[in-house]
Amino acid sequence: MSAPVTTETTTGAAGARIGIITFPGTLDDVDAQRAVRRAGAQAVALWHGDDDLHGVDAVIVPGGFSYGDYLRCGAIAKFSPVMTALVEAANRGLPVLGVCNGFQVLCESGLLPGALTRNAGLHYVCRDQWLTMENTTSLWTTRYEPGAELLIPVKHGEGSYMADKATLDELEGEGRVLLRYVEGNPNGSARDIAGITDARGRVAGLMPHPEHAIDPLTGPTDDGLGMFLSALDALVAA
Amino acid sequence: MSNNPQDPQTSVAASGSSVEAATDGPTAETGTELGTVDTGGRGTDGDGAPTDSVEHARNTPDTAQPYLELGLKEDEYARICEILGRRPTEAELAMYSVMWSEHCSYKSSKVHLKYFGDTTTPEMRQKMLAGIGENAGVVDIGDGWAVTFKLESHNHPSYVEPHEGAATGVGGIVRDIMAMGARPVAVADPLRFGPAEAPDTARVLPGVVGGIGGYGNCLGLPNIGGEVVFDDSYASNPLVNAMCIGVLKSEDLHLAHASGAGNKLVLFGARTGLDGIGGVSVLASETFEGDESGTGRKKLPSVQVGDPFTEKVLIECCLELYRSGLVVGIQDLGGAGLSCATSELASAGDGGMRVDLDEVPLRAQGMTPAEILSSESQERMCAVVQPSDVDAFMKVCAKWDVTATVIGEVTDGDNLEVYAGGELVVDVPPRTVAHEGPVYERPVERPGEQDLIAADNPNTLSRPSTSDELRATMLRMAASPNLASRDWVTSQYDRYVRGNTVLAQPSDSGVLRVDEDSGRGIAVATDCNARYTRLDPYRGARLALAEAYRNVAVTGATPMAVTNCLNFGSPEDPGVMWQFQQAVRGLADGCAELGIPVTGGNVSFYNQTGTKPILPTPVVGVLGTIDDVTRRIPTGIGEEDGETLLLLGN
Amino acid sequence: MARVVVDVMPKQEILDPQGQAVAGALPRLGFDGISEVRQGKRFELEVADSVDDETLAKIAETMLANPVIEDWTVRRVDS
Amino acid sequence: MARVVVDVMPKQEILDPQGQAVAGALPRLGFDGISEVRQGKRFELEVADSVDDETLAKIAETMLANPVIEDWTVRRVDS
Ligand SMILES: Nc1ncnc2c1ncn2[C@@H]1O[C@H](COP(=O)(O)OP(=O)(O)O)[C@@H](O)[C@H]1O
Repeated sequence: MSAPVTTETTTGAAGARIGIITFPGTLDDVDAQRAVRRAGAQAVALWHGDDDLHGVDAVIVPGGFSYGDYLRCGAIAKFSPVMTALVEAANRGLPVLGVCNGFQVLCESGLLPGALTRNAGLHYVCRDQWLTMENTTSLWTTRYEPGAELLIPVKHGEGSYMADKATLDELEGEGRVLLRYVEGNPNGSARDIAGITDARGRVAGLMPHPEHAIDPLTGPTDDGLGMFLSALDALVAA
Repeated sequence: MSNNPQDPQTSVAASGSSVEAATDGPTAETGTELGTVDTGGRGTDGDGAPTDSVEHARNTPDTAQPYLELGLKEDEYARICEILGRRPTEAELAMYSVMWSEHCSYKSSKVHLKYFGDTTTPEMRQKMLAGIGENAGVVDIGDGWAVTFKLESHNHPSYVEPHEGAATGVGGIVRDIMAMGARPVAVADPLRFGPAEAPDTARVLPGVVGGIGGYGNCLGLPNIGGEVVFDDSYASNPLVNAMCIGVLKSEDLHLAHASGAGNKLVLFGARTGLDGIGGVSVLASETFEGDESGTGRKKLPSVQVGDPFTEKVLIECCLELYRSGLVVGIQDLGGAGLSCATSELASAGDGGMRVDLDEVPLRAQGMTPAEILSSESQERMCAVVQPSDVDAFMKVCAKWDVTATVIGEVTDGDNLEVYAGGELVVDVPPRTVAHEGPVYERPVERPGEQDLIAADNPNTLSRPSTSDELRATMLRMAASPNLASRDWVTSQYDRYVRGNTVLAQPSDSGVLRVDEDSGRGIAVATDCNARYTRLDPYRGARLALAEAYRNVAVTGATPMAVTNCLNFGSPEDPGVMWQFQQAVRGLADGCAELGIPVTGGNVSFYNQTGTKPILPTPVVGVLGTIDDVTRRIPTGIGEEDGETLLLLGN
Repeated sequence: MARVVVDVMPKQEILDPQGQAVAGALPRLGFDGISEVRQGKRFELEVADSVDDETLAKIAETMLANPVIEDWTVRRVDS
Repeated sequence: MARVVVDVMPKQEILDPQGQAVAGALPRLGFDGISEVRQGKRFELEVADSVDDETLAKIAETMLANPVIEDWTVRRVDS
């Protein structure tokens, strides 16, 4: 069962340059780069010590354990030079996608509200997870049908999304919940939230890993490819 | 100061006293007082106690040494004195005692393991780039790619402290693979525990699984296979075996050696602390008997704590060093720490080596030379670097925030010389430490009870015959922990990271893509049925091989090489030695029949509780290659209507 | 040199699955009478005398704790 | 009802990667003068008055701390 998403590559995407940040301890940067190339764009490696973004058109903050994540996921990464540059650029409208540890980093740095806390089951969970697509207007999700069901891996120990009630209500009210867990919430997230976006729909954070679902050979599906294609559509149109 | 308006701690903070002062409210009880453990040892008391230098050893031939406490036998100690022509110094004694331990020297197994070499034909060797004796075996898989893989045990540490024991087990095997010049690409973990319902299993199993997951996940290595087996015999002796697989371009193979006088020895990675010093702490406390500064040391737990983040950074740092051609030789620091790394590097080279312990970055104060040499602090590597490359080497380490220090150099002498505080504390022929340890021909005797065991066979044992009996058997099997879903374990492991995992659980073997362009890949499986091996160790080992071989074959891959982890009881028990000998023969003969070589492995003895050994457990790992991973065959039937089911074999 | 202790606890209204797991396990192990458990973190810092309270508060607030979900307390203790 | 605090810290001689990570990051963030950081756990328990000190010590030793690698302290505090 594959999601209703077109996987045709974006025409004219080849010129698009998407930056992928590597912190010490980042793991899924190679996967994110592969996904970007698969979607037809150019992947540009960004190092945590860089203090500029090398003119990229969008940035992915990938998964992993930045600086070991011993203190709190994303807590140390938010202070790196590249993040200072990223926060500035995101505030000016640069598209940003944070996946897993990247989502945690975006919350820690204040680009997205809330926090990701220890899984309710107290264990790291790696599994293929069903999700529903709640918002198809954000820059990262236009390729999907509203309500589409996706099967994408989750793998994390601290993915339980938490925010105070006012923030959660605001997210819901403004349609900023991107994805929700269905058929079982793997981590105890408030309101089954698996991903959110900022008010402009340009900065997105998710716990599931779309970059691990770009090819049924190495992932459960190719349901994740649409996120990268959606962003390219927007970049090419701009 | 606080951000909490209700600040529940103000009452405590107001008293302003520390926890250890224990004055803020009645203290119930303290485990060990926080922050007051004495890490200082002899170096810090400044009483000028003489370093046990080579010269001092020469002048004090009659000084009694605690060699028995360090696990050396009378005759082994005598041999050390004979090699050196004097009594060993404290530091030398520490080195010999760890390096001549069963774990490092293979003293009981060597004579049997030789059989693997004897039975490996030149034909079987064709694809083998490195074999037994190297850190890990390496095979050529075609298109210029090579794969290195190895199994290692971390059984005893994982019983003492399951989480850290298992974690550092993964860390150790990963460094073995790195030392071959390869990028580690996957791990697998064959595990054995006591009965699933035993209270102690509830302590050990989650700790082990959490440790393997915590470390492997943080390194970004997909976990692509393993086993979980429960049996009474593992009740106080779980088996935690870990496999790592690495990939490299065949021309990048790095073998551990230290050639070229003048080349520098660089220690890099974590600082050296008092971790895992274990038996060697008797040296400090012996000498300082009655001296209160010595007492802190005795209580040291020989536990190592893993730091996967440091190891992840170390991996990336090593790979960049290899790519930049800055490494002449490299060795990981595992069991026996610097003792092992320096003596092995030096004996594999063409000269001697000089090391200055004062240069070693330490984490604890006042460590003695013996302690520095024996420390098993994790996440460290030792490289041999040309003097002209040292600056470039340091630059790469700085980029990755990895501490790196030149601690010595290759000399044109013969000996390994170690200095501390300006004095020569070790002066030994390195081969006598690393390779010329004692070799035992332990007594081997088939236990009489094997006949009793063999008397029970399918013809004499009752089998279910009525439908009720069959039903009962079926239900018993369905309820058996040994046949239950492994999902609780495998869902704690990242199997997706790096994006090359083609098959992992619940498949019969893990399959990884190695080359994205050509689709070339590899498959690995580990197996062992220890109950079969108990019944007949020769056949049991062959069966373990056959099972792993089949598991690789059914994914569409062609099996090509074998590694193993031979877990047995005490080698001093002739019955256990017989099991061991039989298992080695069975595995070697099986490999010869199938035409694939054993490229490496590991022996773990003394797996027993009291005098009761574990079931003999020769875990076998098989590696295969597959030309095109898109043609892999997943496990499972019933995807489509009308599929035909065939039974092959008889 | 001073020793500084920073305590970081989950905010009262935030779910604390670790504390709950401990609280749930205690009666099973025969320990009764513990009605609530919360689990947080404790940091011990060795701090030069030149580091003032304001800096310590900043370290706690921006790094050691995430004020969205955690409360923190800083205390200097004698060492 | 009493409030009890149990502090659990890594033993001094045991590697503390968590504390090290924090200590390593501080200078990069412009915070100098912190020479050592150790990270442990803090538990806050609500305890019935019937629970005695011995029981609390047992809880700390068997459940809250791992005595192989951690030291612990129990304190009753006023609430
Ligand atoms: N400790 C483990 N780590 C990783 N994978 C495991 C572990 N134990 C079992 N597995 C995987 O789970 C699946 C089922 O295991 P098992 O029930 O032992 O299968 P089989 O009996 O077919 O060998 C296999 O893919 C195996 O590799």
